[in-house]
Amino acid sequence: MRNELSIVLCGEAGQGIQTVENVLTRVLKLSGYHVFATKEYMSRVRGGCNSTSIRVSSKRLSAYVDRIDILVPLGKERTKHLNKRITKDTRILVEHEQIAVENKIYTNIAAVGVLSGVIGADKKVLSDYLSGYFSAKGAKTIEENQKAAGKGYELGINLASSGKFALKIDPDPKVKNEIMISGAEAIGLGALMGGCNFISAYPMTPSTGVFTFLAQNAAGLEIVSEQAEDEIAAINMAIGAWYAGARAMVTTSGGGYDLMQEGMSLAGMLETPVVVSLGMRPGPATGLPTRTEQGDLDLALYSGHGEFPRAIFAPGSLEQAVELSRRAFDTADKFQVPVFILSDQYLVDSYYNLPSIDIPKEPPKKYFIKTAKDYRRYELTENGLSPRGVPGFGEGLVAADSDEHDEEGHITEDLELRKRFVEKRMNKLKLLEEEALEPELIGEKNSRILIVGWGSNFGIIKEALSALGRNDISFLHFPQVYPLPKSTMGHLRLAKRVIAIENNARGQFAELIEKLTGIKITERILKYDGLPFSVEELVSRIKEKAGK
Amino acid sequence: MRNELSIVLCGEAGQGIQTVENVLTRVLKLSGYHVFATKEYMSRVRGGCNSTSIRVSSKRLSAYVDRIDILVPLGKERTKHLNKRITKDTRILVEHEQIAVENKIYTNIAAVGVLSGVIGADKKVLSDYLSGYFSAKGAKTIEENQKAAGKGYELGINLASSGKFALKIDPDPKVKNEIMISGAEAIGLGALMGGCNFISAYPMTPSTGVFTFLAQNAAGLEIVSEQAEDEIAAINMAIGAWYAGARAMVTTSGGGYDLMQEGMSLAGMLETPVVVSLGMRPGPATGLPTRTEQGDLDLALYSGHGEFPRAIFAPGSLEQAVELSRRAFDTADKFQVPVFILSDQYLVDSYYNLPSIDIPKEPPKKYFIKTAKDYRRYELTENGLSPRGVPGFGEGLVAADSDEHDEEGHITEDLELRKRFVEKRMNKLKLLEEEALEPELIGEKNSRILIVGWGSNFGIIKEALSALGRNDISFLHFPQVYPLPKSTMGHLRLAKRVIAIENNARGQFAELIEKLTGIKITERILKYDGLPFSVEELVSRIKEKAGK
Amino acid sequence: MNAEIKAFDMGPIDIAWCPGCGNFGILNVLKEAVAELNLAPENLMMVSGIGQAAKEPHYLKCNVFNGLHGRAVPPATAIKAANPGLTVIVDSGDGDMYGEGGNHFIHAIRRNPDITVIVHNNMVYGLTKGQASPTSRIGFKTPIQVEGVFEEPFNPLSVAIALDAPFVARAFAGDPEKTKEILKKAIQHRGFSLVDIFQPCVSFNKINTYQWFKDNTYYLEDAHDPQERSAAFRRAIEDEKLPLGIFYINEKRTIFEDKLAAYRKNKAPLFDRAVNYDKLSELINSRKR
Amino acid sequence: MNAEIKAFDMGPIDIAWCPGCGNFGILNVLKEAVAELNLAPENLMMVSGIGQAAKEPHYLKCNVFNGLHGRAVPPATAIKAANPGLTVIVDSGDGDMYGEGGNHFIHAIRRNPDITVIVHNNMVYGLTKGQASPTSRIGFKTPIQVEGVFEEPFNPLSVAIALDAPFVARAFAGDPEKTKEILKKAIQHRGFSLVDIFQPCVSFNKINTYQWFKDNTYYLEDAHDPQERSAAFRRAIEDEKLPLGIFYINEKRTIFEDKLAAYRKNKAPLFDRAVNYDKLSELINSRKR
Ligand SMILES: Cc1ncc(C[n+]2csc(CCOP(=O)(O)OP(=O)(O)O)c2C)c(N)n1
Ligand SMILES: Cc1ncc(C[n+]2csc(CCOP(=O)(O)OP(=O)(O)O)c2C)c(N)n1
Ligand code: SF4
Ligand code: SF4
Ligand SMILES: [Mg+2]
Ligand SMILES: [Mg+2]
Repeated sequence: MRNELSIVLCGEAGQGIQTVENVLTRVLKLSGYHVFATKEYMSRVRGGCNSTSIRVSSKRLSAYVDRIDILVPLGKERTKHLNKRITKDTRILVEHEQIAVENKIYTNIAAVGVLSGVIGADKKVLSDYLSGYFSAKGAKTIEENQKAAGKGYELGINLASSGKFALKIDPDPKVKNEIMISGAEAIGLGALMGGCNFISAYPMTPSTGVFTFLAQNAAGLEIVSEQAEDEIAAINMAIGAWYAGARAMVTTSGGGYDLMQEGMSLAGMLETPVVVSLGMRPGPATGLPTRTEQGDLDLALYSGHGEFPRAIFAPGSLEQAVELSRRAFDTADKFQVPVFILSDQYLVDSYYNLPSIDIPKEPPKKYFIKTAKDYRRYELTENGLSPRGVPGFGEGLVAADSDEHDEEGHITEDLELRKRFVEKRMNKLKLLEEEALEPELIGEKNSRILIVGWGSNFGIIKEALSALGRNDISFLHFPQVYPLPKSTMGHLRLAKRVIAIENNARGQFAELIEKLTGIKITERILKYDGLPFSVEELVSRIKEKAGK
Repeated sequence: MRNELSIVLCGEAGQGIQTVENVLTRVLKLSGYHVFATKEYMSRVRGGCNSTSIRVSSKRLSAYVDRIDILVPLGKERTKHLNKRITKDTRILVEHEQIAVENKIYTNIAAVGVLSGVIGADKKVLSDYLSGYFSAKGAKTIEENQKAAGKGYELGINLASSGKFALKIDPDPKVKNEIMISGAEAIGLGALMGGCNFISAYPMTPSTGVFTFLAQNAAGLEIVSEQAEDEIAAINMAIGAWYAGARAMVTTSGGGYDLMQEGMSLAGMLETPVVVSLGMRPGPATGLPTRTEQGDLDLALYSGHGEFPRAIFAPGSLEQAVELSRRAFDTADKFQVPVFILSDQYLVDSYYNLPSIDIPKEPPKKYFIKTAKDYRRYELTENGLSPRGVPGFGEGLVAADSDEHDEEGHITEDLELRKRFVEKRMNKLKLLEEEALEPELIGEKNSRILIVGWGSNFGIIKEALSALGRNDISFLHFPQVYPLPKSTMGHLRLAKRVIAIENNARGQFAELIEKLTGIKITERILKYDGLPFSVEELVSRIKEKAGK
Repeated sequence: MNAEIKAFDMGPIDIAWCPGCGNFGILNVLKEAVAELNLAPENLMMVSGIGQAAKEPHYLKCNVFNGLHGRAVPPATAIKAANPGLTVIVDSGDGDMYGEGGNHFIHAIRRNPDITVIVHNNMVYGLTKGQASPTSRIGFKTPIQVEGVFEEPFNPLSVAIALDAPFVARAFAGDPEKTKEILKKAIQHRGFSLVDIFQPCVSFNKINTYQWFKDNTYYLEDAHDPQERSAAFRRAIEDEKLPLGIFYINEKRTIFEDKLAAYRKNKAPLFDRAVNYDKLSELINSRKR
Repeated sequence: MNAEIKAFDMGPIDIAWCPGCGNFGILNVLKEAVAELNLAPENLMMVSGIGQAAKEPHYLKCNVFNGLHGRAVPPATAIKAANPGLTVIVDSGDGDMYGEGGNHFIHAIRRNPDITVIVHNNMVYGLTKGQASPTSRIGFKTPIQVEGVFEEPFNPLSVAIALDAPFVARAFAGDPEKTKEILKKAIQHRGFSLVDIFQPCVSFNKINTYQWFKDNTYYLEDAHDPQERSAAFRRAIEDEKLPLGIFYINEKRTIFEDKLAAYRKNKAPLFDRAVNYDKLSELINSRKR
């Protein structure tokens, strides 16, 4: 008896995958099942072939698997691009089509019913959920949908009891009251916790979700939300907003971020905080707009001309996405530097249930000061941090200048001062280093083989290792990829072999570690076809590399 | 008796330093002296304090020295910012002011006269040069200037014979017929030799000189020259031009280049060649617009989102500037990649005499083909290079696509193809590596200490080492900084100690070597105040590091 | 005639647009226009940015430069300058051209290369799923513009006329015949020609539908004199009902390629040229003095 | 009055402009205007890009945001949105605003924040030593435009009017009194106000000198009705002689800050706010279903 199920919905864009996914995952969660879902889709609005993978389990889940237990084609059968994932054990479920044969529009809800039945979800939850979901459409629609779902449910129960699925997933009552959020929402919520009250952005997949989330909550949470004419405007607005005392963020992806780099450099020079939520997708250029990749670490790391410090967070889970996004605002404000939240399509489009999100007791700390009459924005201090004032708060004047400047913020050509200002700015990197987050070690401290990962691969690597069940392999995950904490070297030195796992073609994080620690990481497991690793793929590739 | 002289002209912007410099250096060269000149100036059009340093010698020169033998203040005395360079041996020359006392406008030319006299330049050359120089202004102006110069010359001769200068610089008759060009002109000439016939750019110091040089020669050499509305347009124009069979270049500096990065990534994806002449100045942001720095190596290296290969040349001399700029076009065309010519304010604003520039016997090789009806732009080949066609040449259609594409150049979502295309593109890095230029080793192959330098520091480090005269120190200069040739490792391994010298705050090239070779370079001599190293400064800093 | 249209046909390809999208109409009309103008696919150069509209060049037989979002015009200008023999058509969306690409739009009109710029104006960002575009009308609600657009819509026609663009027209994808005539004139016109085409987006713009455009547009009367700039402006800012047709023509503007010194003596496209070594030597030698 | 001007005086600083530059006149007039409007330096926010004109904010006592070349308008918009209590003035050059910054210029007019945009229009790139700017006139020769500019000059007035900008004016640095009056009206006008000021560059523009501007400009007559958009456009495209004055005023446009949901209930500037934890909890809990 399996206590976990992998369901895949597939079909053309616009065929209603979204509805099935939304309703099914909520109904399952409300019935007490742990749910994980993620999607892959083409860069088009109708047609093509997309899919959503939903895992249902008695245990918490946070990783993508290749395995398909039940495949549900919606609309015209479009399973071709999933061929590699379909095995003899894959059950292609089409029974719902029979149910809605008179009225095709109920096909999708019938499928929800069948799947709910197969799993044994709470029938009342299903029916209640549907009445909420369709409430705007009137009683008749609700009723018809409930009818279709009900029929599907019966059929599902029958299928299950026929024993073909050999399935027993015990619900966990605690889950019912949990929340379910996506990576995009997690970043947005973290930003709100960090005090974000200004968002300027230009739409770009896969970053638009975070922007949309904040725009939707602009009225409720009193956020200034504005779609800029281009990414250049977006970043320059965000910097202006921070300068004036707001807490601003931009959301973008690689190509859009390219255009923001001069602004990044400006933030570096002005020592104005700024937060960039950078959602990665495969490049170069337009690349694969709706796919995933970890190809822009180097970009974030070295972007913007000239030399100035920055911090880069790369969440590996929704929990981390919330916490690191919150922290990004604090770090940016405290050190007056640009800070990245580096995510990718896989992370922002994945969602699962979480116990809840704790709101910190302390409100976000504001680091700026009320200025006195003789205020000097760039006062030289020991550690390089000058108290930051904002215009209109206090008696002082606040001058920020993109040229090399003096302590007052006025343009200068004093080259000795230049030297001191370079050192002032660069010194903040040391401060950032001191506060850098520790990597998370999973497994023994001095195992023979150490796997190094960063960002969104966290859950997948973790599950792969637990599937492998080997105690000679540990996993070190970096939620902050720059600067690295001092401890990094120690961790790596203890291992006989280090294997980097990254969703890009060069192993950019491995290269960064090599550069910062001098430790060579020649063993790399890389992927760059636009899809995330799957647990199974990692199991086999780690086996291959690590040997028996 | 010294056989070399360092003259510094200083004054406010707009006081005529340019005239003295132009006339004096030409007259000296035409008289057979080796001349090297470079300038430092403020970001303003009038006022402030600027200076030009001119070295005159019996031997070839190509480096900046701090020492001032003769300081010539023009206009109001503005020597303050040169205080550090003024010693008791510095002769402040003001005698020319006496000569032109009746008519101030001849002061500058009188100064040329005095200096020519002191050095012993050919008086006829001076007089002839002036008649050419002022030919547009009419006979009277010529005559007056010649008169002022003549008086100055006599005075100079007297000063010299008074023995105060203890100077004997023997002219070298060969020099008379040599050429004298600046770094900006060297890059421009190299580009022309490489077949450059399209320049699109947006003005930005210190890159404007190259653009201006090409614009000035647009009619003569039949170049399409266009000032774009912004840097984004400039790079996208250049890529379009290459696509259509032109050989295009953009010129820019860090901040402008930031804006070009999405275009860079486009070139990477389209596999369209493009050449970027990137003149570095101190950042971040506007920084010090008219100063020098080597702070944008990392920027060039990692710029543009996604992963794709590129090559970066960094000339260390005018000869290299010509040759590498020519080569940039060949490399770009051959490997269908973006190529950088990385220079800086110091390099582009320096000039000296060279024997000549050899025009290669073979015209630039064109790598594109005439297309057949069934032409496919991105045909998959063994080494990743697809024959490049241009629209309108042959029967085929040429499709270039910024999305991931198929062999025909049409947008695709075939993820297996994606993988092959990533590998196709990345494989070109290997080809580039195979043809990477060898670094130049000056000194013994296995000396105890190896100094590593790149780009514009070449001449300065070379002269500093020759001044030091130590045979335990060798110097390895990299004219190509990416990719590095295989031999790099070998060179570095042989040395007991490696010291990197760079004009930036982080030691970006040292970091690159560390990353690529795994060899740690902790000893670094860095400078980041906006000025180039001087020979004297390097002598003392190398001594300090290397010990006695 | 049909035979020629076939020359531009891609055969059975997968077109990534939604069924019913106004883009199909524009694609068909464009194929007909270039066929009727007797252009050869090898000589036709389609340039686009990124968006739904920007996919169009992949759907007809021609040379394709599908570049970056917002950046169709600069490469198109350069391609034309590198090889004036090509017929260069830019084909992009309203966000592409007037949003991200706004600066190139205005400066290309100043520069005036001989290219035709077709903008599929659906008043929305289609490919990124429904945010406002610069031409979205006030009150238009989207997932980002939750309370509706309040920014004044960008008026491409009035701005183009303000910039003294040589050919300024607006068409409607729902009227293929008239659109084709306008397109043909635009392509034939020497200089920068703008054709803004109202294009219903059936997926993300439920306000400005085929019916809405039918109800809210009309054609400029024959008496409208496109040579008259101020009159053209007055018509361009009409907002009760939106006029269609050719608003403005200025035959007097200098054309970019015509001003390039590179073509003064030599008419060959740049790919077909060699470096002039004599001139280059001369230049080098000039540095002896 | 003089006492107040002093409040904006920086004392004996080194001003990096050339003697005789038109910028000095603009600086003086600006100081007078803000003094006469009774603004306090702490409340005055000057934003600029990069160029000679863009140095101006350093030369008067106020809050300064001297950002990137071409990028003055976006931070100005954001600063105003983050703290609507500040008086925000953008002060930049013609290249800055209409060249590199062209896209922000047009979209800021659409967005309509309550800021004043002063453009020092010297028809040249001053700081980079004399290349053509978007407003350089046809035939203007420079080291880059060797054979003279052939591009149609950018007409900021006609474009702003085409975009229905709420306040569009042109002034001449050589006439301080009238310029001051225009500036004061622009600053007082709620919404995006454009004041394009002809500014002689004595170093790099030897054509469009003080005298040239005197000879080639005149003031719009009092009878000119700035509410009349088409008439304003007609006047804006006059080119024989260039009119000065207030071309166009549109009082009806919605203002950016007024539309922001963030200020609907709460008027405090953003720096003075706390996260609404109740709403946040509500939002989180809404994800239970
Ligand atoms: C630099 C950059 N920013 C953003 C995007 C994302 N993007 C792609 S298409 C598009 C807008 C499409 O709208 P439009 O140009 O009107 O074309 P449509 O899809 O409506 O035809 C955007 C924002 C991108 N590809 N590149
Ligand atoms: C991104 C970028 N590109 C180019 C430059 C170089 N640059 C500085 S000022 C300027 C033009 C100045 O012209 P304008 O805006 O008209 O101001 P002016 O100096 O004439 O007052 C340019 C091109 C820059 N600083 N940044
Ligand atoms: S989203 Fe709109 S514009 Fe795009 S293809 Fe569909 S209907 Fe057409
Ligand atoms: S260069 Fe021109 S604009 Fe700049 S300060 Fe001098 S005169 Fe004024
Ligand atoms: Mg659109
Ligand atoms: Mg200017």
